[in-house]
Amino acid sequence: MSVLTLEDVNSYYGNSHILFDLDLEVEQNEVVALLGRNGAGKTTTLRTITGTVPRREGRIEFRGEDIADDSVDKISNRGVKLVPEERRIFPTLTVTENMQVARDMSSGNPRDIQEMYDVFPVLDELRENRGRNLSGGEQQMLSVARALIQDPDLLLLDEPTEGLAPVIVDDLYDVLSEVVAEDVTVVITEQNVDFALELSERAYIIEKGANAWGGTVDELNEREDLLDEYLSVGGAEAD
Amino acid sequence: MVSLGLVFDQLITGLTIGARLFLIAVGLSLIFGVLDVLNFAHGVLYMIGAYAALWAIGAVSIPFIGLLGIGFWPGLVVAILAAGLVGVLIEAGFIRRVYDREPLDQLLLTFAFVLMLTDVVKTTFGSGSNVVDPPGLLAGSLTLTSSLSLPNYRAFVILMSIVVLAAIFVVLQTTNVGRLVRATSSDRDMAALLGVNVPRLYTVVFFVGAALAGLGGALAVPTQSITPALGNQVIINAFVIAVIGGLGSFAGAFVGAYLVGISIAVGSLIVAGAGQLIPFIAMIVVLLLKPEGLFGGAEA
Amino acid sequence: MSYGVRERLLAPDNRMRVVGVAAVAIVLVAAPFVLGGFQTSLLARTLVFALFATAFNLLYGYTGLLSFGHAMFVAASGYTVAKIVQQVAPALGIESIFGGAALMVVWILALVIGTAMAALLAVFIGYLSVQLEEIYFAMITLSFSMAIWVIVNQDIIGSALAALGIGGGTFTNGSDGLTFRLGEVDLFGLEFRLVDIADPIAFYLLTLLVVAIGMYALYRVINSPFGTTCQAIRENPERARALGIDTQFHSWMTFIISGAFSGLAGAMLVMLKTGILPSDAFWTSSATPVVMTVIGGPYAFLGPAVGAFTYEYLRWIIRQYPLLEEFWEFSFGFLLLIVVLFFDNGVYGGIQRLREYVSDRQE
Amino acid sequence: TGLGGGGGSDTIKIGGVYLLSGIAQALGTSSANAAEVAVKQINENGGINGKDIEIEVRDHGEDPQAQIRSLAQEFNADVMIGLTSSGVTLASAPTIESLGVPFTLTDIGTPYITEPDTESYGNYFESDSGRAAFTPNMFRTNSNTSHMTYAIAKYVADNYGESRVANMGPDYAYGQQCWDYFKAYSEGLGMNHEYVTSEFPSLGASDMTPQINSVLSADPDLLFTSFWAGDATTFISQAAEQGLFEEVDDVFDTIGADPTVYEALGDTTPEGIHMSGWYWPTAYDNENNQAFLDAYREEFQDDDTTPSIPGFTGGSTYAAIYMYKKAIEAAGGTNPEDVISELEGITIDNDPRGQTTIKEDTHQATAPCVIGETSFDADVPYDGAGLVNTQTYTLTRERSLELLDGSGLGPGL
Amino acid sequence: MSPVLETEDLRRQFGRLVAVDDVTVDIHAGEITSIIGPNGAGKTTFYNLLTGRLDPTSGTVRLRGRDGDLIDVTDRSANDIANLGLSRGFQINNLFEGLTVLDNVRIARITRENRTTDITAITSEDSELTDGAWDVIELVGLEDVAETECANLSHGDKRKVEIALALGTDPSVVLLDEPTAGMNATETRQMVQLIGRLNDETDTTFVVTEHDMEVVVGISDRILVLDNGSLIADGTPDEVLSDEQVREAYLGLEGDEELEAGLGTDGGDDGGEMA
Ligand SMILES: Nc1ncnc2c1ncn2[C@@H]1O[C@H](COP(=O)(O)OP(=O)(O)OP(=O)(O)O)[C@@H](O)[C@H]1O
Ligand SMILES: Nc1ncnc2c1ncn2[C@@H]1O[C@H](COP(=O)(O)OP(=O)(O)OP(=O)(O)O)[C@@H](O)[C@H]1O
Ligand SMILES: CC(C)C[C@H](N)C(=O)O
Ligand SMILES: [Mg+2]
Ligand SMILES: [Mg+2]
Repeated sequence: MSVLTLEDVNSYYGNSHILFDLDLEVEQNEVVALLGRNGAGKTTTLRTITGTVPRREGRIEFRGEDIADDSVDKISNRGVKLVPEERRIFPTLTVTENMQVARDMSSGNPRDIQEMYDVFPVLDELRENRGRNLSGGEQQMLSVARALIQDPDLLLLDEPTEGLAPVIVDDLYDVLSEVVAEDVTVVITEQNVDFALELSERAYIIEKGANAWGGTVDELNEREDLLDEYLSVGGAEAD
Repeated sequence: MVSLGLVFDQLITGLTIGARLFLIAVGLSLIFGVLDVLNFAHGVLYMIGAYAALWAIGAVSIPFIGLLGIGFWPGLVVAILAAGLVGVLIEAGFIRRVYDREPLDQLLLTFAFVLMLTDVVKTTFGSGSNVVDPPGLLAGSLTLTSSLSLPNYRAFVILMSIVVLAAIFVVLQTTNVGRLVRATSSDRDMAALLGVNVPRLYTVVFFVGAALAGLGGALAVPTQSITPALGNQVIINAFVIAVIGGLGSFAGAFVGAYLVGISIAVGSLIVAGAGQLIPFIAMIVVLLLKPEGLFGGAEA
Repeated sequence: MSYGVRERLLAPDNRMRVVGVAAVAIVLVAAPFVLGGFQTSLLARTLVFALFATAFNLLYGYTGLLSFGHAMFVAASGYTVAKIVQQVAPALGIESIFGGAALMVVWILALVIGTAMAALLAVFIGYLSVQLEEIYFAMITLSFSMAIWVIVNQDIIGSALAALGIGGGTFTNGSDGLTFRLGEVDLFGLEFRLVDIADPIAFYLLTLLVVAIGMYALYRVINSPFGTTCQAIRENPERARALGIDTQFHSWMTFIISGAFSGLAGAMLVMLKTGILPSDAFWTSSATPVVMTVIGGPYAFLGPAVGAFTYEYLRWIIRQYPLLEEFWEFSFGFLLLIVVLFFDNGVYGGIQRLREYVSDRQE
Repeated sequence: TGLGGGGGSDTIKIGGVYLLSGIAQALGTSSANAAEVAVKQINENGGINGKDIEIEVRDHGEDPQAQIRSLAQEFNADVMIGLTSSGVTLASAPTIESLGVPFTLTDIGTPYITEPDTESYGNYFESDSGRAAFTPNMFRTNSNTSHMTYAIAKYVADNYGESRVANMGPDYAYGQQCWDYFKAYSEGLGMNHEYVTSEFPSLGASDMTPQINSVLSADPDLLFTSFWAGDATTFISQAAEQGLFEEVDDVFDTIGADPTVYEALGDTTPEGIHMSGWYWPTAYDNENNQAFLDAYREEFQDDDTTPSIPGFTGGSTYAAIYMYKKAIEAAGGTNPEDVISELEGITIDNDPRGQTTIKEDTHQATAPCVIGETSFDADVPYDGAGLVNTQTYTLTRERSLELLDGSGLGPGL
Repeated sequence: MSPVLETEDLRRQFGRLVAVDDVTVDIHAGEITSIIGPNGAGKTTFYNLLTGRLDPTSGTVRLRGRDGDLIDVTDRSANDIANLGLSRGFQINNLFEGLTVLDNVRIARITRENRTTDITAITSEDSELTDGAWDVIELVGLEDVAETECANLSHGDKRKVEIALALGTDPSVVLLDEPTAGMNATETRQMVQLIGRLNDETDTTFVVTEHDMEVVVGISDRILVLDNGSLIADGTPDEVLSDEQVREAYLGLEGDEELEAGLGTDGGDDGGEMA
């Protein structure tokens, strides 16, 4: 069954038209990568799903129900949780409080805060630190932890590895793999394409706000041209 | 030549003023702390609470509706509801539409309500002064010594301010509302992403803030002369208090209110006109030395 | 393509702007000869407020500092002007030196010294105020202006001087403020009353001159690197510091400029009203430029001026209709509500969007 | 120039400016009402020189000078009445002078505005301590503060002799001048009162308890006050709550003779304190007064927003309209200079307060003021107190000069 | 090589936490130095101390100003230090969001030209400012969005503006905090090239923190490793990346496991010089 369906979706910031007739299909329990250049519209797509763009049109269905007109909190309470690009840690709340708030608002079976500390031991030492005082990577970890704690059905990850040290990236990979095994559906955008592709079964490429390609990761790995044209990976001109 | 009796009387007067001001300032501070809106109409909500109480007591009548006349105690409830509902109207009907604009836009929106509501009250109740006696239950005073006595009603008003402060702390301690509110006030959009119904939360907060002002206004009725200009007279002092105490801090509002109340009453003993000057000087000093206020930065 | 952008940036097309300014100038110069006495002085007042609001907006719209006490500069220069007219000029014997032109000399003197006093006040108060940002800045400016209001309203200076054995206990004359008369000027045969409410052409033209100079100066400041630096502070003071901008110093300078021009406007206003009252320093007076600016639109140079015009003429229209006038606060509040609710960046923003809409339609 | 008053129009236009909102709404409204009664009477009896009077009354609003200018330059008022605040009056005088329209004050206390002797008292417009602000086209029909405080000082001297006196008044020109003049007159009358304290709550204060406490603790025999309209209501009610009226022998108020205040206070006004005013309906026993009262009652008895008897400015406002009628008729038109010169020295016989004359040199009317005692027995058309045992007082410039000698205060009479 | 920036026992504590632990180091003129280390190692805090955004608990910072003198800047304000030629890009975007990209860069130019109090010119018509700003815009590749308000940019483009601001003041030393985070692979490469080129052509000294080892290895003359606030390694890329401690704590590599970036970790058993 498809968990999330976007059909002919258009999104706008004020007068600027960003997404053009975008289609997206995500099945239960799969990981889908959303790829594309800077400014292609990946973040906007995730924001469209969560209801945070100012204006969106088209059909957006979650578990068969139309959510195109739902408010942000309503969509969230359906189990759709976003780890935003800018991390959005509550600056005046402590690490623990950041997680507690998430836990308080969880609509499913929230995870234990301790569980998250086990996953990110760095945070454990910083329990009482205020969000604003965390390092960039620590904030990123907290942001992921905060979403996980809410027991999402559909987890939207916007560049979750940004700012994470290589070891932590590995840890994150493990956690996400685990989470997927537990019945969570994931949509991920990444500049770290390798990370995304390793985790995902399928991928979409977005270019200038429209679908450029869609298919399985295996297919994509065959297509040097796509990787080259839209994702600029694998190019050999690094010097 | 300042006698002990006078100092005591002024102290009681100052505490009464402080208690009234606390009830305005605490709501103002609450709304600012959560919504980041400096509610200029807060004084007007206080004034509306006062008129609602007057109406409930039967001292003024509303055209086409007439008098209510159910007495002082039910009047407190009427005042709380009246101010609270007007607050909800302002927030849910208007301010909500401009949350993502400059803070000044919200401030001016509330200023527009100052102008409009003052006029509405004026048209409804006239612009004359209204004065009533304390309720029978609290008439008279407690004699402390032969020269010192404490009017019952004033003691009651002071007590109420303490009760309200305690109630706020109990609510914050025993529920996770405080945390939610702080999270929302620091990042509204993220809170919504976590599932917080931000508009509803804001409306509730505005209701509570407004209702407290309404309660303050109703309690003021027997000790203050009520005119439609009342709102504008108290609002600046309420700002001063909220800032001195620390915007968003309830304990700060409490301490600030009593400091200002007492300085208004006692200051006039020292130098004529000083009562007016002291609060502003105090605000300047606090802002320069501790901009976040005496209790700023403290939890909720 | 990008090269085109660069070229265009370096050769801006100012023709439309020149035509616009010329048209407005012609209308403003011709206006008093067409309008009656009341309308002429209303227009003069509006021009003065346009300058006041623009000066205020240098601090608010461009630097991001909301002053809720700008009336203090009107008070500083206003009381100075009144003192000069009432006491200093006679004491200096300006009448006997300059004869018929004496009043013009007094006028210039009052304008210059009044503005200087406002600037001086801004030097002190600005230095302390710019330590703070955001709402705290608004609150400290509010406190200063209210403290000044108490001081002039209670005539604390008068009492203090009297305690030192100077004067008879009055200086600002308490709640009555200072009122003066401005009489005849004889400028080499050109005779007129400096402020003649019955026939205010002369004063109007002087006002227009002063306001035009003031507006031009502010225009230059706002569009200069100084003004761009102000915008950097508005947008992100902390990043501005990281780039090497001394934000406090810069805000302070801006505060002084804003205060000085507000003082200049205040001086003209006080002469038009032939007096100053403590209420001119009260917070409600400080709210006027704020409201005007928001009505007009803070993010355009002309926004506050548009706001001043909208404000003053709306007020005038309301006064025309007894029903509206009886409920003028309601009417005005309602209009404010509409503007804030439906016009992002005020009337100016509204006009701009309308223009965009129309040109979109034409395409 | 843009001066109004051209002979072209077929009505005589009167512009009025009073405080019609805020604490003084009731006061300004009762002045406007009295003017309306006079205008109606005159129009019913053939108008002025055969022309009807058209009157427009506006609120001070937030910019009284703009209202005055607008009435003169847009409404084209031929003559004007008005103002409810001494401060506004002094601040507006240069504007009014510049406009040139005859302007009659009906409610104003400050003696300065009718004091022409700038030599002795200093020109108000030229120094911060000046006390003479005479303005050529301004007149006054009410008896001013100088007169009023004399009456109280005299009453005190006659009935209480030397006493411990405290003062309370609104914190602005009017309150301060009342106290200054009261002290000066008392001294002139040979009274060596002990002035125990003086408190000035701000105008429109909603809580005067701190100042009332101070007064109480100074333990005065008598309390002199100068509250009016809403301030009087606030003061009386809060003073009653603090038990002030039991503690002192008597309380005086300069213009407390105000039906709207008593109406607002209902049954809480203490009996037997002394309130004065520029007019009190039952203080004059003459047919003009009766005619005025009848007309006033007829006009307003069905209006439940205002008492159907005139307030303390009723007499002076009503008289002002008749003065204009007489002056315009004598001048044969509305040319401002002519009307002004007719007004100087004019005498009217149908003033409810008795025959009055506008003094040529000061532009001040020779009208009496009144002191009475609060009582619920008074004949008033509302629930509340009124005045009984009223006495009227008159004062001449000569006597005033004698009494004020050495105080630096001018008679303004 | 002469140091352009040096610290001596630089320390910063937040309560009990020692974020920067007595770091003594000098940055050589004209080099590209990378600072790596786990999350929370103290890299950003170290930058904050160098740039005057935070006051150190103890220790000293010295900076070679534009005129060549080595100045103690420990207690100087952030703006003073910036004016001495030290500039930085932030890890978390810190832009003038409401202004266009062009205006953002112009502001950097205004401070560079010491014209913040110039009221005689008109910014938008000043060719010196516009030219200077445009050069920077071309350098980082923002021509297409030059007139877009920063608030309306995508994350990746904002990162570029962040760097444009850092470069806009013609600094002699630039501190970049994860400059390529959020950029795609091509742009990351371009950024690396740009830094290399500027370093070559203008002798600008760069200090870069990065978690992308490919980048680090690609550009660094020297690598510093921070862990728990302490400097645990300092040396050439080869030296540092073969250090056991670094491999384990930071890269999560065990034994001879190779870095995916494909760097030949040949030899280098004794690691870099230990701090
Ligand atoms: N708040 C906004 N207002 C207007 N335009 C915006 C806004 N945010 C983004 N845009 C524009 O929308 C387009 C898509 O941006 P988006 O952030 O979705 O890109 P992205 O694919 O996530 O890029 P990145 O990899 O850089 O994060 C870009 O052209 C961007 O400039
Ligand atoms: N103001 C502060 N108050 C308290 N702790 C702080 C503060 N600033 C930073 N810290 C703590 O100091 C440590 C170092 O933080 P810093 O930001 O320097 O790390 P970093 O090396 O830049 O990490 P990252 O790679 O994640 O950006 C972190 O554990 C952080 O939580
Ligand atoms: C009598 C009152 C209306 C006040 C008084 N007219 C004054 O001069 O201010
Ligand atoms: Mg993105
Ligand atoms: Mg960092």
